[in-house]
Amino acid sequence: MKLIIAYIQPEKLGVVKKELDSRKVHRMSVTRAKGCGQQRGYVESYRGSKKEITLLSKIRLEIAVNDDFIDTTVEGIVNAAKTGNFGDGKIFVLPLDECIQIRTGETGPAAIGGISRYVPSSKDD
Amino acid sequence: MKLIIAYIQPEKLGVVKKELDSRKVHRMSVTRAKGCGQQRGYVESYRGSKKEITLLSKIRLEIAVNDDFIDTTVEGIVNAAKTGNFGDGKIFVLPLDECIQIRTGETGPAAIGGISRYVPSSKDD
Amino acid sequence: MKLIIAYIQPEKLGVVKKELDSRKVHRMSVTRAKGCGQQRGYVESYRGSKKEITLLSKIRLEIAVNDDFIDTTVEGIVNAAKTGNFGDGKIFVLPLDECIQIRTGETGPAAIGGISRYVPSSKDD
Amino acid sequence: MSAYLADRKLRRLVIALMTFAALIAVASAEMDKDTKVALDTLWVLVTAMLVFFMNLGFGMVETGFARMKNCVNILSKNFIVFAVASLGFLLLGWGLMFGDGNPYIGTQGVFFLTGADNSPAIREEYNGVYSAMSWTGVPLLAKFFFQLVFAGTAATIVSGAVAERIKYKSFILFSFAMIMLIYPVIGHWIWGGGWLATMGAFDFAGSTVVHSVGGWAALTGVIILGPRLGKYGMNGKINIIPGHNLALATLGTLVLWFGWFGFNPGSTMAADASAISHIIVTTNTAAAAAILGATLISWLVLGKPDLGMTLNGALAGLVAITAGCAFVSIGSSVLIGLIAGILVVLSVMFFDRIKVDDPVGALSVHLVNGVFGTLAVGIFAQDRITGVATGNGLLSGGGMGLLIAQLTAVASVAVYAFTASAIIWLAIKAVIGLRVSPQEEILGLDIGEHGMTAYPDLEIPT
Amino acid sequence: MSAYLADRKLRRLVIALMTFAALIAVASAEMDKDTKVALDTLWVLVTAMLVFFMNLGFGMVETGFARMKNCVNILSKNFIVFAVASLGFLLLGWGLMFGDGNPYIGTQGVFFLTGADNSPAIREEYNGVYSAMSWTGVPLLAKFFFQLVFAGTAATIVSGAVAERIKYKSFILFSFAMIMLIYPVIGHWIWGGGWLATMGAFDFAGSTVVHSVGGWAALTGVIILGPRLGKYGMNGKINIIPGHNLALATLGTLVLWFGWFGFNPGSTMAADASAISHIIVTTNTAAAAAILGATLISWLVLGKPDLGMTLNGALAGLVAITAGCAFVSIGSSVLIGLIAGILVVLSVMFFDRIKVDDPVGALSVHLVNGVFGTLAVGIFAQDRITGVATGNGLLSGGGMGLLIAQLTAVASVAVYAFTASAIIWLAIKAVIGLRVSPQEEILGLDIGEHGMTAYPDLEIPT
Amino acid sequence: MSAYLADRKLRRLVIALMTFAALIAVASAEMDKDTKVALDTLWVLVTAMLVFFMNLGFGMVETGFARMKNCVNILSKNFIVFAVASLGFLLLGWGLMFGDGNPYIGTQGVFFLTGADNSPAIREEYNGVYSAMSWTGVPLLAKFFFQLVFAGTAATIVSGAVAERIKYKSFILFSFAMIMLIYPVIGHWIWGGGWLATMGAFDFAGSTVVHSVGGWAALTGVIILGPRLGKYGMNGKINIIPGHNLALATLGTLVLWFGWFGFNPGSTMAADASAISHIIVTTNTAAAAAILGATLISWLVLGKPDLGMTLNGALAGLVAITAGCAFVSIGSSVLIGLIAGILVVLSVMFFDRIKVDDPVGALSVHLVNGVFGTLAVGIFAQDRITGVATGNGLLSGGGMGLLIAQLTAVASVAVYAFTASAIIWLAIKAVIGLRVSPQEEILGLDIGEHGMTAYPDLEIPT
Ligand SMILES: Nc1ncnc2c1ncn2[C@@H]1O[C@H](COP(=O)(O)OP(=O)(O)O)[C@@H](O)[C@H]1O
Ligand SMILES: Nc1ncnc2c1ncn2[C@@H]1O[C@H](COP(=O)(O)OP(=O)(O)O)[C@@H](O)[C@H]1O
Ligand SMILES: Nc1ncnc2c1ncn2[C@@H]1O[C@H](COP(=O)(O)OP(=O)(O)O)[C@@H](O)[C@H]1O
Repeated sequence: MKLIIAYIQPEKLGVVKKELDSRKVHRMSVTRAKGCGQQRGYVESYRGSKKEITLLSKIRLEIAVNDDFIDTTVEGIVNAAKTGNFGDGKIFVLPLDECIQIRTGETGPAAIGGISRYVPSSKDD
Repeated sequence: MKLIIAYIQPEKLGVVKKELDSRKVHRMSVTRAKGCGQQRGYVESYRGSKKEITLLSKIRLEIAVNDDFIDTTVEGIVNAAKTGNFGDGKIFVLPLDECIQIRTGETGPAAIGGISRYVPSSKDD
Repeated sequence: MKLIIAYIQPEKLGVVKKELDSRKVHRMSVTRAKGCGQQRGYVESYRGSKKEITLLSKIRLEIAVNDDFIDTTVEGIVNAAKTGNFGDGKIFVLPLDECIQIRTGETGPAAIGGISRYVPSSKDD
Repeated sequence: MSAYLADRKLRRLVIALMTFAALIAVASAEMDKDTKVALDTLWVLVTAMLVFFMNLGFGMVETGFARMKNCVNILSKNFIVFAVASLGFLLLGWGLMFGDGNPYIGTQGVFFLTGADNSPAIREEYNGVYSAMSWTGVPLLAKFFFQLVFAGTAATIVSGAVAERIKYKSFILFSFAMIMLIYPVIGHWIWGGGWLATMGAFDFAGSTVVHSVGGWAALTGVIILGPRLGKYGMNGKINIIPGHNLALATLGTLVLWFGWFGFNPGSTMAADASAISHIIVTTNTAAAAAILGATLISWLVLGKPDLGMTLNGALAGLVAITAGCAFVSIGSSVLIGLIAGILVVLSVMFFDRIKVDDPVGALSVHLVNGVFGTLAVGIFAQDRITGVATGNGLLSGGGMGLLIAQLTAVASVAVYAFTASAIIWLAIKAVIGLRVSPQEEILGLDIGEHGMTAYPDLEIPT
Repeated sequence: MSAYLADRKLRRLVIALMTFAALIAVASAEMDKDTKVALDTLWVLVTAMLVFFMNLGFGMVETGFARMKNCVNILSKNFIVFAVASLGFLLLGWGLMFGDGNPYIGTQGVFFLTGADNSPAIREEYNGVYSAMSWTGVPLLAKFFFQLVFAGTAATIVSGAVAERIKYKSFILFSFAMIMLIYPVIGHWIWGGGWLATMGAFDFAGSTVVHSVGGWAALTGVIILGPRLGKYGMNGKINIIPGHNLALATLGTLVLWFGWFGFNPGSTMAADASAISHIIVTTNTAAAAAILGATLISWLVLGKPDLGMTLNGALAGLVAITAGCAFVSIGSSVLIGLIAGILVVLSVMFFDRIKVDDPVGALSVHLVNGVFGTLAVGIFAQDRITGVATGNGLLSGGGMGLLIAQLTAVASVAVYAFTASAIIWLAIKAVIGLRVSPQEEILGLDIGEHGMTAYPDLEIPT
Repeated sequence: MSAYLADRKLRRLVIALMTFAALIAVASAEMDKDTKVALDTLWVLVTAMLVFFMNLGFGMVETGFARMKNCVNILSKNFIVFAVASLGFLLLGWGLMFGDGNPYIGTQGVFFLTGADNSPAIREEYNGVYSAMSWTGVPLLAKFFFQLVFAGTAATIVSGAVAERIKYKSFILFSFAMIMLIYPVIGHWIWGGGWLATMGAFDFAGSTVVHSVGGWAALTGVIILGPRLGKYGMNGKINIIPGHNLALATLGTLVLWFGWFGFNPGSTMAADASAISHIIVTTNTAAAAAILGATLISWLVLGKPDLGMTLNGALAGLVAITAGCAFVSIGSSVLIGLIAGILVVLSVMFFDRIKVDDPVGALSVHLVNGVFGTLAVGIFAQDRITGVATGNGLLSGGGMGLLIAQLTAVASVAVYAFTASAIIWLAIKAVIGLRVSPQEEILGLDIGEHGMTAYPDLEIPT
C-alpha cells in the first residue's frame, strides 16, 4: 500500500479526476495548497509597494492505493496533468503501513479499494 | 512513531477530538479537505446547467503518535466517527522517521508526546 | 529521499521561507492548518455563550528533500521558526519512496531537486 | 344719477374684483394643496423606498448570522419574501387592513385595491372605502406602497429566527399566509381604525403592528421547529454556532439603521417639518443609547464587548423607539434606548437558557423590544409633543390610562398573533412538513434545498 | 361733481386694487413656480442618486457571479466605468443626445454642455438648444446629472457579459466610445426628439434606450470575445462555472431593485404625485411577479429553485416594466413581470445552448427583456393612464398601431446598436486586442491585469 | 349725498377688499413659507440620511483594507463610533460649535440643545442662541441631525488610520473626546460664526472642518501608535500588508460616493434648485476626474492599474471638491479632481516612505486632500457662482486675498487639531494605554479584544 501525494495545477483537477476514474481509481482526497518550485511567480503590487509572489495556487491530491494500482495512478496523473510547462507539479509516493475504513472497521488492502459503489456517469468531468 | 492521517465527516470533529482527549491524545493538526469515496455525491445546478459533485467536504486529521499510542488513537477515531453510513471516512497509518519539536529542539518519541501542559476542561466538546 | 512536514506559526512563514531559500531549499508546498498542542488556546464568546478554542492557526509546510538536504532543511526551519514559546511547532520526517516530476517524467532524487530556475531576489522575504 | 351710476359701476366693479380675488385665492389654495400633495407624496415614497431597502439590511444580518452552508437558503428566503408580500398584500392584505368594516377586520374593497377611493382627498373630502387612511393626503398607490413595505418587514423578521432548518417552500407558504391573514388583522385593529385604535392604544410606526407581530410568528415557528441540531448539548450545555460572516451582519445593521430613518419619520406620511425632525432624532438617539447599553452590559457580563450583542442592541433600540418616536422627548428616547440595549442582551441569554433557538436574535430584538417599546409609550409619552394627542404617559403625569391601553394592545396582539401563527405553522407541518431532514441539515440547506453553494471557489478553486 | 370725483377716485382705487391683486397673483404664481422647480429638482436629484446607486448593485451582482480570481478585475471595471461615463457624457454624449439638430442626431451645443439654455424655463418659455428636454422644469445641470446616471447604467451592463476574459484597457476604451457614439445616438432618436419619438414610439424609462442598447453592445462583445476557457466542452457539453459569491449577487440584486425606484418613478422628472405613485407600484409588482415566475419555472424545469434564476428573474421583471411602467395598469404589470420571469429562465438556457457565454445573464436580463418590455408597451398600454398620451396598446383595443411603432424602435435600435458596437469592438481588437492570454485567463485576470488578488488572506494568512 | 354715500360705501368696500386681499397675501405667504420650510427640511433630512449612510461606506472600505484577523475589531469601531458621536454631539458638541459665544467657542446653550431657539424662523426673525445656524429655515432638530452626521464622519476617519493595533476602549474614548473637544471648536471657527468665518475663509461642506480635522487626529494617532508589526523591514524595506477584501473596499467606496451626494449638495441646507444641481455635478465630476487621474498615474508609475489607488483616488477627488463644490465651475471641478487623484497616489507612497503606517490611506485622502481642497477654493473660486459671495480666487482674477484666508484656515486648524488630538491621545496612553500587546497584534485583535472571529466557517467548517 502506498500513499500518493500529487501537486497539480488547479485547472487540471477535472481532467486528472476523469483520467483516474477511467483507471478505476475512484477514491481520493483533495486540498488546496500553495506551491513554490520552478514555476515563475509574479509581482504583486499594493498601494504603491511591490512584492514578489512565489507561492502559487496548486491542488494537492492524496490517494491511498494498493500496490497494483501504484503505476496506473501515477501514470494517470502524469498523463492528465502534463503540459510541459514549469509548474506542472510533482508526485510523491510514500509507504503506507495500514489503512482502516471507519465505517466497517476493515483494515489493510481491502480497506483501501474495491469497486466503489458510486460509478461516475460519463456526463461529468 | 507513526503519522496517522484520518478523514472524517466534518460534523464529527468535535466528538473525535473529545474522544482522543479522553485517551490522552491531545496533539493534532487539522485541515479541511474534499473527499471522494463510496459516499454518494449530489447534483449541483447553476443557471440551468447541472453537474454531479463527487468531492465532498471532509476533515483531515494528522496525528503523530508514539508506537504505544497507535491503537488507542485509531480506536478512538473509529469509535467517535463511525455512524455506519457511507462517507464515515478512512484512517491511514504512515511510518514516521523522526519528529523534532521546534521550541526545544528535542527529537524522537520525546518530541511527539508527553503530557501536554494544556488539559482541556470537561466543559468543551 | 524524505518528506518533511512542518507546522509553524503563521507569522513565521516569511522568515522560514527566506531561511530555506538561503539554504538552497527553494521548493515546497504550503497549506493552512489548525493545530492543537501545548500552546494555550483562548475563550471564544458569541452571543452570551462561551467556548474554549484549542485549535489554533498554523502553517503546514511539506518539503520533499534528497537525503543530503534533510539536516539543513530541518535546521533551517528550527532556526527561523523558534521563539522559545509554546506553539512554535513541530517537524515530522517521513520516508519517501519515490518522486515524479510531472513535466519531465523524471523520477527519484533528480526529480526532487536541482537548482531551481527561479532564484528569489534578495528583496522579498 | 351719476352717483347711482357710480354706485352701480362700483357694485359691478367690486363684484368683479371680489371674484377675481376669490379666484386667485382658490387657485392659490389649489396650488398649495397640490404642492402639499406632491411634497407629502415625495416624502412618503422616499421613506417607503428606505423601508424597502431594509430588506437588504435584513438579508445581510440574517445571512451573516447563519452558517456558510445555509447561505443560499437564507438569501433565497429573504429575497423571495418581499415578492410574496408584494402580491399577498395587493391581493388581500391591504383590503383586510384598511378597508372599512368592523372593529376587527376590513370588509370593503378587500381584493386588489378595488374599493372606491378619491385620494389624495383627505378627511371630510375623502370619499371611499379606505377611510382609515384618509388622514394622509397622498394618492392611494402611495399609501399602498408605503404600507406594503411595512408588511414586508413583518414577514422578513420570521426568516432569521427559523433559519438553518426550515424547508424553503414551507417558509414561502407561511409568509404568504402571514401577509394575508395575520399581519393585516392586527394592522386593522391599530392602524385600520379598529378596536385598539378606538380604545386609545398608540403605535406610531409599528413596534407592535410590525415588530412584535413578526416576533410572535417567529416564536411559534421556532418552538414548533425545535432547535438546530447540535445547538443544545447534554446537561443544559449551550453550544456556540457562530454566524459565518460578522462583516455582513455589522454592515447589514447599518443598513437597517439607515432604513429606520424611513420607517419612523416616514410614518408621519406627510412632510411635517417639525415632526419628522423630532422623530429622526429620537430614532437615532435611541439606537445610539442602545448600542452603548448593549456593548457595556455585554462587556461587563461576558468579559468582552460582543459585537453580535452590540448589533442586536442597535436593532433593539430602534424597535423599542418605533412605537413612541413621535410621542416622547429626546431625553426619553435615550432612556428607552438604554433599556432596550440592556434588555436585548439579557433576552438573548434567556432564550438560549430555555432552549429556544433563534440564530439571529430576532425574538429578543423584535418581540421583546416590540413589546417593551409599545409599553414605553404608556410610560414616557408626552401629549402632543409632535402634534398627536396621545395623552401623557405614566412618567409625564398621565396616570395609568395610556399604559393600560398599551398593555391591552400588547396582550391582545400576543393572543391573536401567537394563536394564528401557530395554527398556520402546524397546518403547513401537517401537509408538507416544516423541517428538512437531519442529513440535509448537516450537509447544509444550500445543497439540500437549492443544489448549490454560496461560495464555490472556497471549496475547490478553478 | 362729487359723483365724478367719486368716479375718478373709484377708478384710481380700482386700478390700484387691481394692480395690487395682480401683483399678489403674479408673486404667488412666481413663488408657486419656484416651489415647483424646487420640488421637481429635489425629486429628479434624489432619484438620480438612486440610479447612481445602481452602480453598487451592478458591481455586487457582477462580482458575485464572477470567479474569485477575476474579482479585482470586475470590480475595477464596474468602478471605473462610471467615471468614464461621467466625462464622456459631459464631453459629447449629452450634446449628441439632447442637442437640437436633425431626427438622427443632436448638432447644437454638443460639447461640454455649452449650448444656450434658460432652464428651468419650460415649453414656450424655454429658450435654448436642448429643447428636447424643455418639458421638465429643472435646472440644466439637474437634467444633465439625471441623464448621466442613465448613460452610466447602459455602459455598466456590458461589463458583466464580457467579464473574466476582456482586457481592462479594452473595456475602458469601449465604454468611452459607447457613451459618446452609441448610447446618445439612440437616445436622440427616442428621448431627444428624434425620428422614433416623432413616429410615436414610447420608452418611458429606458427598456430600449438603456437596457437593450447595453444588451446589444454586450452581445457583440460576447460574440467577438468568445466563451470563457472551459465553459463549453466537447459534444455540446455545457460546463458550470459558478460565481464565487452568491451572497453578493443576491444583495446586489436588492440594491438594483431599490435603485429602480429611482430609475422608473424618477423618469417623470417631476414630482407628479399620482404618476410616481403609480409607477413605483407597477415597477415593484412586475419585479415581484417576475421573481415568482422565474423561481417557479426553474423549480419545475430544473428540479430545484435556482437562486441565480430568481435573481435574474427580478432584474428581468424590472427591465421589462421599465418601458411601460407609466403606461400600463397594475394588473398588466403583474403579467409583464410574470412573462419576463419565465422568459429570462428560458433565455439563459438558450444562450448557453448556442454557446454565447454570458457569465452574469446580462443578455437575458437586459437585451431580451429590454426588447420584450418595449414591445409590451404596444400590447398593454392604456392611454393616459398616468397622463401621457400613448394611445392604447393591442389588448386595450388600440389595434396594432402602437405595437408597430414599438417594433420599429426595437428593430432600428437593434441594427444601429449591433452594428456600431461590433465596429467599435473590432476596431479595439485590431489595435490593442480584446482578450487576455489563455495563461492569464487561467491564472486569473486579477493577477494578470492588476497584480493583486481580492482576498489575500484566503490565500496564505498572515 | 349719494356721492358722499357712494364715497363712504366705496371707502368701506375698498377697505374690506384690501383687507381681504392682504389676508390672502399673508396667508399665501405663510403657506409659501411653510412649504419652503417643509421642502428645505425634506432636503436637509434626506441628505443627512445619505451622510449617515457613509458610515456604511467607511465601514466597508476600512474593513476591506484591514486583515481578516482584525475584522471584528474594525467593524466594532466603525459601528460604535456613530453611537458615541451621537451622544457626544448632543451632550456638548453642538453647543460648543453653534452656540453664540466668542470667536473661538460657543458659550450659550452648550449642553443638550437646551438653548433658546425659534427655528425655523430665519435671519432677523430668528430668536435664540444658535444664531450661526439661523440662515437656514429648518427646525432645530433638523439642523442638529444634519450637523451630527458630519461630526460622525470626522470621527470615523480616524478609525481606519489607527486600525489593526489600537485598543478598542482607547479608540472609543478618543472618539468621544474628539467629538466634544476638537471637532466643535474648529467647527465654531468656520461654521459657527467664529474668527475664521469672519476673516473670510470658506469651507462649503467640510474639506477642512470634517476631513482635515479627522485627518490631523488620525495623523497624531498613527504617529503615537507607531506602525503595525512587520510593516517596515530593515533597510527601509516596505512590506505589503494587503487588505483582506478588495470587494468590500470597492463597494464601500461606491457607497461613499453616493453618500457624498448628501454631503455636498445637502450642505446648502435648503432645496435651492440651481445650487444643488450645480454642486451635485461638480462633486461627481471631481470624483470621476480623480479616479481617472489616480488610475492613470498608478498605471504609469507602478506598471499596473492598482485598484486600491483608484479607490483612494475617488475619495481624494470627493474630499478635495468638498470645500469648493459650490464655489467653482464644472471645468474647475475637473481640474481639482485630477490634481487630487494624482496627489493621493504620491501621498500614499510618501507616507509609506516616511514610515507613517496608515492601513487605509486615510491621511492621503482626508488630510492631504482636505488641505488641498481648502486651498483650491482660494485658487478656483468664482464669486457667486451658486449665489454665495466668496469673492474670486486666484485664477478667476481675485488675487491672493481668498487664498490667504484659506491658508490661514488650513494653518490654524492644523495647529489646533494636531495639538489637541496629540494631547488627548497621550492622555489616554498614559491612563489606559493605546496599543494592544504584540502577541495580541500577531494573533489578531478579533480574538484579543473581542474573543471572536469574523468568518468562523473559514476556520473549521461545521
Ligand atoms: N521538493 C518539493 N517539495 C514539496 N513540494 C514540491 C517540491 N517540488 C515541487 N513541489 C510542488 O510542486 C509544484 C510544482 O513544482 P514546479 O517545480 O513549479 O513544477 P515543475 O516541476 O513542473 O517545473 C510546486 O508548486 C510545489 O507545490
Ligand atoms: N483511497 C483513498 N485515498 C485517499 N482518500 C480516501 C481514500 N478512500 C477514502 N478516502 C477519503 O475518505 C473519505 C471517506 O470515504 P468513503 O469511501 O466515502 O467512506 P466509507 O469508506 O465510509 O464508505 C473520502 O471522502 C476520502 O476523503
Ligand atoms: N503529535 C502531533 N501530531 C500532529 N501535529 C502536531 C503534534 N504535535 C504538535 N503538532 C502541531 O504542531 C503545532 C505546535 O505544537 P505545540 O505543542 O503547540 O508547540 P510546542 O511544541 O512549540 O509547544 C500544533 O498546533 C500542531 O499543529
